[in-house]
Amino acid sequence: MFLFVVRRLFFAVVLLLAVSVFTYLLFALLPTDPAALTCGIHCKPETVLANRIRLGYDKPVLEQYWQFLRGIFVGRDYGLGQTAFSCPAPSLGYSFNQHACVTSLIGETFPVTAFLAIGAFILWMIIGIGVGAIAALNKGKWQDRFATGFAAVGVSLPTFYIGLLVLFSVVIWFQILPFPSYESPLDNFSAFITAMILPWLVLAVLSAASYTRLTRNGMLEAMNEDFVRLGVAKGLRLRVILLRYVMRQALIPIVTIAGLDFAGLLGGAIITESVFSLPGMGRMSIRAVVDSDLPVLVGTTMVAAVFIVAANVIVDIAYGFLDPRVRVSS
Amino acid sequence: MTSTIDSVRDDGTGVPVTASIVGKSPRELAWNRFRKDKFALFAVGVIAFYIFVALFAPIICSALGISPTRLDGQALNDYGLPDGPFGNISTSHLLGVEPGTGRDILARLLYGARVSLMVGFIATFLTTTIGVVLGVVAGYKRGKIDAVIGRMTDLTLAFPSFLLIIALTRPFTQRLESIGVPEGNPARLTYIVLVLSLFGWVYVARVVRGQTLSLREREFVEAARSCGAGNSHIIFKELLPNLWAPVIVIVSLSLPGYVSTEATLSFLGLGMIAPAASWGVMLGDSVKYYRADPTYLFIPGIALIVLVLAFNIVGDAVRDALDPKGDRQNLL
Amino acid sequence: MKKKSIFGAIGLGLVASVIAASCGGSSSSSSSGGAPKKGGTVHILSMGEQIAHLDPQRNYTGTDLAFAASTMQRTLTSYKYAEGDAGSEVTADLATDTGTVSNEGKTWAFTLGDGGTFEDGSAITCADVAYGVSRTFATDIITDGPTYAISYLDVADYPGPYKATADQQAAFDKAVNCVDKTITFNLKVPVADFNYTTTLTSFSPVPKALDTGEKYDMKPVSSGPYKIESYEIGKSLVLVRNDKWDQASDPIRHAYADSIVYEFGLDPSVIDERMIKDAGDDQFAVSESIQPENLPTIFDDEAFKSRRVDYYDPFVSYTNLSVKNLSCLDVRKALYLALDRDALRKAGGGPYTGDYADGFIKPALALDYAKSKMLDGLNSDGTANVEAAQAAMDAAKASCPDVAKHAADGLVYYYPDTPVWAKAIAIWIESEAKVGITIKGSPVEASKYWPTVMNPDTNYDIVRGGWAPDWANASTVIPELFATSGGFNLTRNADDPDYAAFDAAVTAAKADLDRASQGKKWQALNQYVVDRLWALPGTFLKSQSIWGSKVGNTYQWGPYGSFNFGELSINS
Amino acid sequence: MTENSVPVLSVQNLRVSFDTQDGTVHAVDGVSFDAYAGETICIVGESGSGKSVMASSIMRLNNSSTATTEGRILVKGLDVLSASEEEVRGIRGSEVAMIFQDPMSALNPYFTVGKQIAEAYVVHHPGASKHEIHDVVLAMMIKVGIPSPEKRIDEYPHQFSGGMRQRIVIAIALINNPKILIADEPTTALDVTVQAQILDLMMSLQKEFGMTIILITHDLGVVAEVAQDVIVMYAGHIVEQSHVDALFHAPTHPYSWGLLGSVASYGDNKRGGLLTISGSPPSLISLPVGCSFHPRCAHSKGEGSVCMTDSPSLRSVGSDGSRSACHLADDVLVSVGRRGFRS
Repeated sequence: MFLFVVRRLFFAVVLLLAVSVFTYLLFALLPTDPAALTCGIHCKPETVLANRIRLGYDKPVLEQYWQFLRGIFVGRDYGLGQTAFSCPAPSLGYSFNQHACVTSLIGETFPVTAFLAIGAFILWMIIGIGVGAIAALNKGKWQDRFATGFAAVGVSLPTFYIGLLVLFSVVIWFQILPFPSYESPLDNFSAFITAMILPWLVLAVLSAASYTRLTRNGMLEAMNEDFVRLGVAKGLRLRVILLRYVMRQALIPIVTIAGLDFAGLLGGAIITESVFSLPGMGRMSIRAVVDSDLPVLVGTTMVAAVFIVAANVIVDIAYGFLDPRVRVSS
Repeated sequence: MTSTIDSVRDDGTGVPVTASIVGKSPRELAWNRFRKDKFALFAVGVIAFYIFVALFAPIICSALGISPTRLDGQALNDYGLPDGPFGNISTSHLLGVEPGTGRDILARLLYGARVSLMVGFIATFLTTTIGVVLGVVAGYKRGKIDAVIGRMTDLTLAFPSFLLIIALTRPFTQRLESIGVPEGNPARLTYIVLVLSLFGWVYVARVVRGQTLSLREREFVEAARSCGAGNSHIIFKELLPNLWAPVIVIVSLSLPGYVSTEATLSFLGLGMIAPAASWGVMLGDSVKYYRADPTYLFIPGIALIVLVLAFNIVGDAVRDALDPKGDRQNLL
Repeated sequence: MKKKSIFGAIGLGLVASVIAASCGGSSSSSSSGGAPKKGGTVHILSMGEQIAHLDPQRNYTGTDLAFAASTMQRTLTSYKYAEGDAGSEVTADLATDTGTVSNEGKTWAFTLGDGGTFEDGSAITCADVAYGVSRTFATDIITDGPTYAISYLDVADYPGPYKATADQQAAFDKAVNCVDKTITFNLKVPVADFNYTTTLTSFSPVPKALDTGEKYDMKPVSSGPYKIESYEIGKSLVLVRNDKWDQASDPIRHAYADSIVYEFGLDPSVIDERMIKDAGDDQFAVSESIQPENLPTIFDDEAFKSRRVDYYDPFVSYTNLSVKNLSCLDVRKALYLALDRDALRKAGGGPYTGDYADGFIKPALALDYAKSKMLDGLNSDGTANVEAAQAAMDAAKASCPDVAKHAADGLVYYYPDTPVWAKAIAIWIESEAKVGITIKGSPVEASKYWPTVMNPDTNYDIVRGGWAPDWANASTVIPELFATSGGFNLTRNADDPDYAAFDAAVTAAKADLDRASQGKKWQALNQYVVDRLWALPGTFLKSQSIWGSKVGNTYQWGPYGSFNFGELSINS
Repeated sequence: MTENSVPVLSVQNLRVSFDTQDGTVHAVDGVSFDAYAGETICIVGESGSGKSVMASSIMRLNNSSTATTEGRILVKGLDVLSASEEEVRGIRGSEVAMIFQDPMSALNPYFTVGKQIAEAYVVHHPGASKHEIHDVVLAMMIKVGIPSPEKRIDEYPHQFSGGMRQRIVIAIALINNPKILIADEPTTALDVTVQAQILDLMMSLQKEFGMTIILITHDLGVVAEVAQDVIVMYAGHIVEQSHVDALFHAPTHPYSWGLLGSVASYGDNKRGGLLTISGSPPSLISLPVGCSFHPRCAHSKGEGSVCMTDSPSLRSVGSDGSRSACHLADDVLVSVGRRGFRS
């Protein structure tokens, strides 16, 4: 088990390195010139050149990449003389659009994304698994039809459409909630909840849909298992069978996917954050796309990748705990 | 046909599946079951209808005398909003007109269906093809090839795909244009389809690989192998025919997903370029008018929901038909 | 002066106000009686993600200038804090008067008043102002700002304070000279209204010790009644009172509200809904714009009467033609005659968009405006005149077949990639197709639109334009838009046979220190451009704003076409 | 036949049908039999003959949403089919226990075997102390022949071989000392050598616990070895119920005859190969009119005969207590049965 974890971690680091190389090359080879973008509207060629040198974009791509990697561990310095500044380690670069170190920008926006992700995650697991279980237990009945329909629509409708519809209907037509306006939970907890409840719900309902499907099918499959029949034949109570036998089995694939989905969300819920004006990492990254803010793009991509890879490792290890067959044989 | 006492393995619940329907291939059986699902047949009809109207959009539009680009200022009031209730639905504009320009919504919906369905179908086709091929090869060959494909999968999954899709739209569209793809919408569409495939194949491949791993141990594959069948024979004649159930389910789920991704990209201004219509463009445009013209808000949304539901119903029905085990069981 | 963000409604009816809201219609509105009270928090709802630039030397956007100048960046002179015509008059701010001109307009001197301090309590000195001005020259870092300092000041090859050698710095110090509290600007050309130029925040003081270069944009040092408490792009900018600011030292600002919160990144529809609903904190909010689709809701309902305004802003919208590519007047005529301007106006909200423009100078510039004679056959109701356009096109086929063929093959129209423009471009394509002209739309990411089209390598045929004068003189309009030296000339008209004459006339008009005679010259030049259709006149734009029921002092500040944000007050 | 004249299990006119997309499947169609304490009844028949469904019905293990069950199943005087869920639960595992065909899938892979055996005990002994449970489980593991049970009690099912797992399943089944043990092809999935061990174990435990075993199997060798009574099922009906010796010596139904013939060791036909039953099992959705076996029956009389029109009922034939559902049972007895088979 220990060896397994070490191997897994080593592989994760290699994977992250690969991701960073790809990300860096991908953006470095784009036709957009980051120096030109910092130069404003009345841009002269000599200004572009000066900025390119100032930002380090004059160097070969590989050297830039090396500087980037180095920055993560020792920080980076920019500019000269009075306008010099530095981004301390772990530095993911400096955004010339936002005039700040990428690391601190991510530090500012990440909590919002994390709050969004955690709340939505809890809600969607409850809704997804709950509705899925109801569907499985009522297979073929109207509850099942409704749940599968809900799953179908939820999986496939664009988030922005649902988000705006929910926003308009809840806030404008039915006036149940005020317009969401993000507040830090530390400053104003009730405002925080009021602002987050809609994005949580939207994200939860959309993501819950696939969990409904997974839970339903997983449970139906589990109910077919001989060991469940044996459980019944033992005289176990329905609740016990559902929890220890059926759910236990159905939850394993759900845990895997939930881990990855949650990690994906931590990388920024781009559309949800945009629709609900949440100042999170997703919205920052889309702003970076609009502004061609490459350092922020590379930074958020890397952070998102770290979450995904980490989630993979955690899921793999969790798998060992959830399924003894994996644990012992590895 | 003769039958010894244990010619068909009892499936444990005692519902004698094979006993009841004799002498038909699994495919026929599935089709028979599918045919009985009225709901699914209706959904197939809906999909066929969508494809039909998308294919014949120009003919339908000219028959109805409408156009997706023609401006109709007469249908708008002074402020550019539809000059009549319900988005100015009238005999000349059956679903009303677009605010701001007076373009016919029905015509735009029909032409939009072409774009949306095309993106959906092509992306699904590509992801499925790539995913199935790589998944089967990985699962069947195992060893080094499996490892390489597995690492590719890990790497692909490690990227925040949606962010990259957005971030790379403009630069890659330019790249495509510079290598000869016609400018504008053809290049955008090509990019969308390619990039969706680039990130989408992984999910298909993983499912297919898993299925292949278990199939390759099954008797009929071993039988084929022991008869000296080559790899390509086994993959194409033995494995693939047995993989289409899970693949169809994936297709039925992913196709509407791609349609909705196109919509999201259009909403972000990365989809179709004006004056072309797509459902995404319409959805993105219509949400602004929830107050001024709610009819417009619902039309493209309903069109999309109906399509999505139809695909899901068909997908579920196909799975049920191919996998009768769904019927047996269960105690709880 | 540029328009705010080009994200939203670009050109089709957006922000800003008038130099003189003379042409009626809209009775704007200061607050509901009584002197404004102190206290409270004003909210500004914005669809932008940030203030384009808060660095005073980089700020060049109407709304942002009004915001920064009225809250944090004191300038040597300022526009009066008043609505209507009075708002366009210049008055003293940091200086004790509106400046002393000598040397036939080439030397301007200002004396700083007493008691002005930065937010750290240090006194504002002449050197701080000179340092601030010098930053404009560091164009690699200080981007996007107005460059009047560079074009007016009598100093050559000065690279800005960060890179200047001692000699270069000495040369600058000669051009901008400090003696005790008096700052003297030595100009290389006579500028009769330089004291209007100094209303720009690029003439604001910056304390050298606190200059962070690149990063100054995020936290400029305040010299006004407010200072930054927090600023997060995409989230909010919170201003609180600057307790070092002394009311007595400031002749114009009142600073009623205790704090001002700029909320960024809101969906435009959501802003409109919040303003319409007017609940909670939104009663203390203002919004700079209203989406066209919501205008009827707000303006047809008398309930909004006391908290809305529909006014002429300082902006003119127009369409630049690449005269280089379309070197044939007949084709340009055909383009203009075939264009369904009525449809475009409707797409922007109909009457709320504004009036059909007869040139590039708005009537509010009373000295410089005269009604132009428009093209024969141009329908005054804005609809297309397809026959006349076809005739022009036929003429073009004979007179300049190459250009006519180019037009038929496809004219590349660079437009900002926004939903509103997607509809506008569809209208262009449809209308021009009727006379056989093909329009090929090329969407450009909104935020990169201007840098893209300003790039000489971008080969466009048509690009949009929108402009407001930097001060009440068409010298900030005609030369800027149509002279090759202008900062916003997108017409590529240098090779036009009539350009040389135009350029000479512009030089003459600029040098004319008799304001009335100068005005006549601008009128003639405006007509000159209209006759040659280097650009197609569009709309004398109107803007609409709405504010919460408890916000006072909501007048529209003429020169910037926006609220005077620093003066907004809360009535409870 | 037994010392106790009250049956521990009485199945009376049991009918089970399933609704499927293709129609209603009549899996069990009017089955009645009694089982007495300590006896072993084997149920044989082709796949789909309804034997497993019938066995499941005894513990009400059929899908409640698609299955329709009629008739009565009396266990200790309680009608399982009409009892409340709670009453049935009280019987499951304590009065009636079940062993499934595939030990590989019958155990919950997520819990240790010890826990799974204990679970079966605890549910019917709610007050048991941890210590007591541990002892009982350990004792049971020893009884079913698990080597070094102290160690293996904390292991997971996948760490056991197939035979060992089936021993665990048996341990689970017997931990509450049930009166009836239903074993649904308990050895089919096992290696031949292991099969014998498991059967021996079951038989020796039967002696120890004195329970009734209902053994579903298709292995007539097993039947010959362990059964007292044999029930032959075909298409949801009991076509023959006989004492084991009677069946092997004198099957009273043509189908039983065919069954015996299709087993190699009993095959004695002239070609030296397997005797087979021609044709395939009928559709349980639409059974042939008359005797359901008639399309495959060599003795069936032609068109218009009783075989084609009337469904035969189970009746006593011969003198050795055999019951048969063949119109021609007496003829068969004479013309076929007596002729062919010796064990």
